[in-house]
Amino acid sequence: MLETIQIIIAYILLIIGSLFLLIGAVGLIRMPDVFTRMHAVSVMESTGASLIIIGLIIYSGFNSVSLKLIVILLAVIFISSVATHALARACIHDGIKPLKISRGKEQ
Amino acid sequence: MTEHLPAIQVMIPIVGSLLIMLIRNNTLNWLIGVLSCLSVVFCSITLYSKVAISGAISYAMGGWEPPVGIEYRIDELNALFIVMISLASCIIILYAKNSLNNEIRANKISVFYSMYLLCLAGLIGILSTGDAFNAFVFLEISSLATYIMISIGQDKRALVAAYQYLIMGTIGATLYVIGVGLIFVITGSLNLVDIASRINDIELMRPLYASLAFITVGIALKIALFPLHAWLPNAYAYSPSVGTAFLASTATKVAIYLLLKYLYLVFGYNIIYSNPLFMIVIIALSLAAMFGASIIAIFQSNIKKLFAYSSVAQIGYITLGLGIANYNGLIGSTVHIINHSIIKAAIFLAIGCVVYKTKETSIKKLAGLGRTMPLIATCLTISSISLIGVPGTVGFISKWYLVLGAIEQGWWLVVISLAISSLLALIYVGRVIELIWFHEPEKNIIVIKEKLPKEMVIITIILTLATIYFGIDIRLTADLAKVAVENVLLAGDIL
Amino acid sequence: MNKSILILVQIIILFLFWYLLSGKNGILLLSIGAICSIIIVFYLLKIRMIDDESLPIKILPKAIYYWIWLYKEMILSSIYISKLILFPRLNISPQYFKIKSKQKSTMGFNIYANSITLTPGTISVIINNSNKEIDVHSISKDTKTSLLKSEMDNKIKKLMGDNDI
Amino acid sequence: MRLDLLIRISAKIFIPFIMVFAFYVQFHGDYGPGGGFQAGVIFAASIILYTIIFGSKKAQKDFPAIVFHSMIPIGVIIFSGTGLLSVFNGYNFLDYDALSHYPKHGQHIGIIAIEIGVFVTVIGAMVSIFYAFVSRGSK
Amino acid sequence: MNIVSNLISSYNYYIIIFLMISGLFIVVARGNMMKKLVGLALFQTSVYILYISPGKILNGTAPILRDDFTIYSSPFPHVLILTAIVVGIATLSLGLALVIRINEEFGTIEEDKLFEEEL
Amino acid sequence: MAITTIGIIKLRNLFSVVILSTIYSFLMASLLLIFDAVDVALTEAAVGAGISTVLMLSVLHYTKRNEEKPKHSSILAILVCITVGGLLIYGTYGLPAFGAANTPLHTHVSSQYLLRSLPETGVPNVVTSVLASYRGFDTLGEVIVVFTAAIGVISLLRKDQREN
Amino acid sequence: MSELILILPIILPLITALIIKFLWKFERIRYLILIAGPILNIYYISKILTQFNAIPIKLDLITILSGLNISLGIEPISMIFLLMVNCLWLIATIYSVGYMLSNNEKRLDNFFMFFSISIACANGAALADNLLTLFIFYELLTLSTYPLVTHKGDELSKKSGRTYLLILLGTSLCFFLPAISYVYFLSGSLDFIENGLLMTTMGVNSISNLQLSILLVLFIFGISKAAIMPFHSWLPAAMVAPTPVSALLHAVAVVKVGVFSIIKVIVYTFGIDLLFDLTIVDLLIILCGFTIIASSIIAIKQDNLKKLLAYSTISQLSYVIIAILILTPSAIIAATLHLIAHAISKITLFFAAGAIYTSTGYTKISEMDGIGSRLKIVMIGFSIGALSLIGMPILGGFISKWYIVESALDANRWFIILVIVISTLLNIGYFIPIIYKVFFVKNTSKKALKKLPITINLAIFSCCILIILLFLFPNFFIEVIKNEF
Amino acid sequence: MIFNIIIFIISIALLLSLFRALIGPTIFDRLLAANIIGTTTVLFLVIYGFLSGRTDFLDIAITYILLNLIGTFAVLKYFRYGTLSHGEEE
Ligand code: NA
Ligand code: NA
Repeated sequence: MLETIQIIIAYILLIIGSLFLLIGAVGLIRMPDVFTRMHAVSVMESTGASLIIIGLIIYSGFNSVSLKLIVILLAVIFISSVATHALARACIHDGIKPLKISRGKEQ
Repeated sequence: MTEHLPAIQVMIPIVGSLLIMLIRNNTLNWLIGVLSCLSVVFCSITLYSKVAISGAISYAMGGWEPPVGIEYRIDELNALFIVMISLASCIIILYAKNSLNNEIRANKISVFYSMYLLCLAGLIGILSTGDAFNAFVFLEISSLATYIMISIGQDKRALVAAYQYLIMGTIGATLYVIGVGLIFVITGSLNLVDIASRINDIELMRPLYASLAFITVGIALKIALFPLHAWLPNAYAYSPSVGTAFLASTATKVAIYLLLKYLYLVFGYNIIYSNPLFMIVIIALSLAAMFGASIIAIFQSNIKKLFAYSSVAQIGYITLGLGIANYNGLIGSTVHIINHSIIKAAIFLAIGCVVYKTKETSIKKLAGLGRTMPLIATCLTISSISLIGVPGTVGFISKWYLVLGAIEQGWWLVVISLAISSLLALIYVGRVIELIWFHEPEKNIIVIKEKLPKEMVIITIILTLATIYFGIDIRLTADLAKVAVENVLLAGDIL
Repeated sequence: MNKSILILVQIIILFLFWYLLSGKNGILLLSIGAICSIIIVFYLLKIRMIDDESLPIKILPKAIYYWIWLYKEMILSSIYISKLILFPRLNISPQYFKIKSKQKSTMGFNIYANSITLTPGTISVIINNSNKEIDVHSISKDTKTSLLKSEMDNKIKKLMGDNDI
Repeated sequence: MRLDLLIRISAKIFIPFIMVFAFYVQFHGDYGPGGGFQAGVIFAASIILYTIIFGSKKAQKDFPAIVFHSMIPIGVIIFSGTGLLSVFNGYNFLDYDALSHYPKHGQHIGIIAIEIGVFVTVIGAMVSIFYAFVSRGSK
Repeated sequence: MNIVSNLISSYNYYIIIFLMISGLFIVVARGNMMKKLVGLALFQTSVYILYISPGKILNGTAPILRDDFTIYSSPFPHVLILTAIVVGIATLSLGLALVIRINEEFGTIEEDKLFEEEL
Repeated sequence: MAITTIGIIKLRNLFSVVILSTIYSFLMASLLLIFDAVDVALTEAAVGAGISTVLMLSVLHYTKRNEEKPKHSSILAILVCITVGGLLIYGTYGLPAFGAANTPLHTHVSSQYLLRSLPETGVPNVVTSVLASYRGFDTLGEVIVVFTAAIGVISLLRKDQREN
Repeated sequence: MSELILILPIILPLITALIIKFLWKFERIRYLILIAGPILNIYYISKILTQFNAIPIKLDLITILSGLNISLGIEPISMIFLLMVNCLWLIATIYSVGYMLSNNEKRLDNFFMFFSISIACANGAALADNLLTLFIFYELLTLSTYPLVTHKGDELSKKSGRTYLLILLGTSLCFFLPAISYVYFLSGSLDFIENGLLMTTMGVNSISNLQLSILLVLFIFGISKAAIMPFHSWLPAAMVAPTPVSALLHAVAVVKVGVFSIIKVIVYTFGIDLLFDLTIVDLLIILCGFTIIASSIIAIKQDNLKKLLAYSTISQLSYVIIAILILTPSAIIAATLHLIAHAISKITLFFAAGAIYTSTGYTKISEMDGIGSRLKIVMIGFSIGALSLIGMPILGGFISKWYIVESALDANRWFIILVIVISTLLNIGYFIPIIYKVFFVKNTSKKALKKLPITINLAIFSCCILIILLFLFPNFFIEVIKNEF
Repeated sequence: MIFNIIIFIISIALLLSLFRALIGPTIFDRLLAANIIGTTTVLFLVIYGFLSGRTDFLDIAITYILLNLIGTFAVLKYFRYGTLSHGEEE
């Protein structure tokens, strides 16, 4: 019973995660400039990837496999944050201006 | 211990090069190099005598029987070539010490010796291995070592030459790997003997032909067969003289052996002849090499480049013998491999002596050499003349067999082409000789006042004498080649 | 913290890592693992790679709590961004602005900056440690306002406590 | 410009683990993917990471280049020494059966020995190459 | 019919061939030495598939023996390609080192320029 | 992968090329994994995506980042490629179908390795046993190649000779 | 021991060469050596002649492959050839000492060294007992005469030297060597055998006419020292050399080795009977006839005396070949005789031309009006040589021409007779005007003449004697050769 | 089954990212794409390991992610200083 629940949760997380991944990828294509694309990638890496890996951890239970997965998870999150930040800064340094889209009343 | 010689003779130079990298004294390193080469010579001669008595030797690396393990297989043919290249390397490294001190920076000399030995190890590996992929690995060892040897050259263009060679060589090696891959897929084996035994049962001829083509083209890049020769002239021109002599007398020869082995021992007569186009292409390319490269050689202004193009042309002779593919043709090829390596070693070492004194490779610097350095000039003249194939020199012996082979096939066009290309050789050699003997020396031709080191002169003379001696006494060249061709290449076929 | 304990902990952690990776109980492999861990730790010690920074054990329990909170935030903003992406008309209004952090410690400030980046919808672009300012790029007004509420800033302040690294 | 604290800390955290991971790959090549070469590359990667983060001067002080230079031939010596040992024991070159009374055991020892040889050479080579590349142009 | 099925059944080869040709194209057609090396690496890498893909057995698994599997893909090509990869990176690093030196000595790594000036 | 390849051909910015080649390596590694070549995938990733990227980046530091348009026409290249490609298609046409088990590749030497690895060497990873033992000599060669290349790179880039 | 004597004619000139090179600084002995060398050589050759008269002897020096060896042997034709070459060497040496000194030529040591080496090569070719040996000495002759051709060292001589080498080596590599290989391929041997190698080993039936024709053509064109058109242009080019060189080498040694080689090949490699019915022989005869007439016509147009002599040589060489191609024993004898007659006559002519140049500096015929009165011995010698070539009775040239005509008549070769008649007329056409000019046209210039050294006059005089002796005692040669057939 | 679906979805995501890598337009877009492709590949590997029942593959995935990490650092460093060898003290 417990196992079934474990597996079901895992599956749900996997599905959600992969959907996030997909959505992020769509965003990567749709977004107009490099900064906004970074946000989309953020969805993919931070959320999509981590959900998938967490799902797998739950799926496999606690053993050497899940340890390896945790290592991967930490690395993914770490890379996501460091890389995005560094990239953003590099863009600014390189003189790429963030796109400004004003919508309606705000501006 | 003697049963382990196939492995040991590869390992000696490797261990030598390791020692060289650990020790930082140039003279000591030279000594290590000499000792390694000498011991390889000793091993290879022992091995040859063993093979000559008892026939081919198979050595299982790691004790795993072929085709599961890697087999080292020594027969009369490759044993002969191993003796040849080990002797060549031994002689050249004896010469190397002062020449290198003069030509390259002191801190690169150790590296050069190390690469020299590694290249030798690679070449011996290619010669002795009975495994298609192992041959690739050793091909790469020797190639990488070669690239580095070239890049050590003092001229900055050496770098570009090394780069070009690296690109071409790697493409060649990769094409070779593709070819091996195709046979591997259809036979499931990499052992050459095993492949040869399984190849006749194969119904899929297309992969076989494609593999033949890839292997041939891949190796052709390495041997600088005519349209694929672009890397060779620069590589020869800008590497240190010792390196040039070594490359010219060994590296391409080994690659040709590999081709020979594939054509006759792996694919076999039946397969290469079931596709006449293949042989036609080989012969056409050989002829193109003989003419094209010779004509280009005529217009060179750098003496090393001139003889480099001559090498390309001479390689044409060797592959022509493969194309002629009868008894005499094959002997011609085999002997020319040996003879040409003697000739080119002599020539490039003589040029090394010239470079030692003049620091230049421009052909103009040769003017009046007959008066300023008469001994070296004589050596250069004699060894160049043997390139033409004048009787009494080694060059004649090989051409003789090639002509006989071509006549036997009834290919008169080939016979005439052989003759005409000798004529072209005459022209470029004549140009050099005329400059050496019949021109006034340029002023300040000699840059370095000190005398040529004795051993450089002596070795050059010895090699020059060898070009004559082996042109007359062929017991150690053509007769052995004959035995090898009879026992190895044509063993299964009607002579 | 006591240096020898630190070393010991580090060795044990590495060995545990080895053991979990390996999943094998052979004496040979375990001893190799132990030896490797010891050698690595001592060498790194020699080159001053092992210190408090390399093993922030102190803030670990609080950090886990913070992480769970952050993760929740991440998922929520992911859903928000997903909506943005999937909406036929790209309803984005990118913003680029400065934000002042209340962090005192460098560590806390860095964690803050990274948390901003990790949360979809906002990226910390330029970090200025001296006056604790961050240039942030956000994808829309909403993410900007939620960031300006500085809920995250406070949490991190709580996490770091009095530590001032 | 000072390095980001976060990056420095993360390097300090990651590098030991990468090294252990390299050894893990090295010694579990029998059971899973990996072996001397891969382990060597990963180990070298950890040092490369160190160089990238702390700069080549500090890296070459902490992990001296000469060590890696000498590792290159030493690895080859280990490998070929193993092979020659077999020859001295009267077996074929690289026949590990020579290394123990039980062939299987001998094979085990032999494989470990040569994998170590590969490992050492690869670390030496990769790090040396990297050092050579990055320190060339620091004008 | 036979032709079609043959063509389809060896689709893996066509992928390889495409990649290989692209790599080769870069090496031959491009004049930038760095890019040539990248192309060379590409060319070599695609050869790996030529070896590995025929070693795959459908429903087989990686050749790391375990009791719960019976069909393993062939380990033989893997070994060869491991060696080939190592050789490839060795060549690449040497090539890159040469590129650095050439750039230092000539100030360019464009072959066209080099030939114009020097060779 | 094809996409990346085309990108590499087209792009003139060398930095982008390096990035694309990294991506290519990753993809290649995944493909290798699908073909059950775990060791190879690991190595290709480590080498292609790791070491070579880093090396190329360090080279880019020295050189110009943009490639110039080649002056010579690429007709020769196209010819070469057509020839090689044609030959390959010719050669691979009719090879055993993908995934087939009864080909010589599987039935001949390879099956021996799978059968003998455990009893003879006790190593379950057949790739390792073949690499280190059955074809150990190849591996020795490979190590020597690495040795050679490393020595070469060091000697090429060694600094002291620039000071002269 | 007794066979080893065969090697002496080759070794002695080489030794002479070496001694000359290394002892040149001792002025007293150098001329002694120069003269001693040829004399010693002639002595040994006559010893060989008497000792082994008509008994075939053979000396194997080196064996390269089975049937491919370097060996020496002697038979009547080569005997005669040997004798002739060495006698002329002596005379030419005497002449050239005087010539070179009075023209202030430089690097005399090199000159005489290569001179002697070329004689060694010519002797080697004469003694060659198989095709390979012949070929080797043939090539060495080319190489060793190259420094002589370019002796002056200016651009023109270098250019001519290139032409010289290119044509001689080129044809021999392209045609001669393949032909040799083909012979080896057919018969497994290269030896010169009485009645012909191919005739003996293959017989008439087992070798096709086509094969024979190809071989014959390859040989005739390959041995381009015989200067049959179209491979003749090296000979005029080589006339840039000092006159003694032209005399000895291009009138005697080089071209004669060429013709001699053709005789050897046709007699001892083919066997004259083997070639009898071939159409190609007729074609070659036509070619030779063309060469004879064409070069004579060119000769008439020449104003440069040496060039004229060169074209005359070309025409005379084809006489010999055309005689060989009649393919009867008597024709061979005729050919040999003509070979000798031409050699002696031509050397006289060259000596005279050289003497004129030494004394007056003239090279052009148009300048030579009336010099006959001032250079009596020289111009009489010239006239004797010229008349001998035209075929005047009481001179050597008459005998050989007579024999050729006789053999042609026997073989019903009317074409040959026609050619000979026409060419004799042409010979008259280019020689008689010169003789007329030098003796009967009044000289206008008052240019002072240089006194000729005695050696020059001596050499010319002895040549004239030889020409007359040849007319008087042709049987000496004829008998020797006849034993062979 | 579920793993198959996920593999499929990941592949699509991978493809889309590849497309971005190809069209750029700036270097940074490509870098971004490269980064996400690395991560996605790792996910792909992990899932594929579960799919084929060989969790050995996780080692590979770890290697990938480590290399991705190093690559990221390298690029970062490269962008900041134009070289990989820059040190703190400089
Ligand atoms: Na974010
Ligand atoms: Na392994």
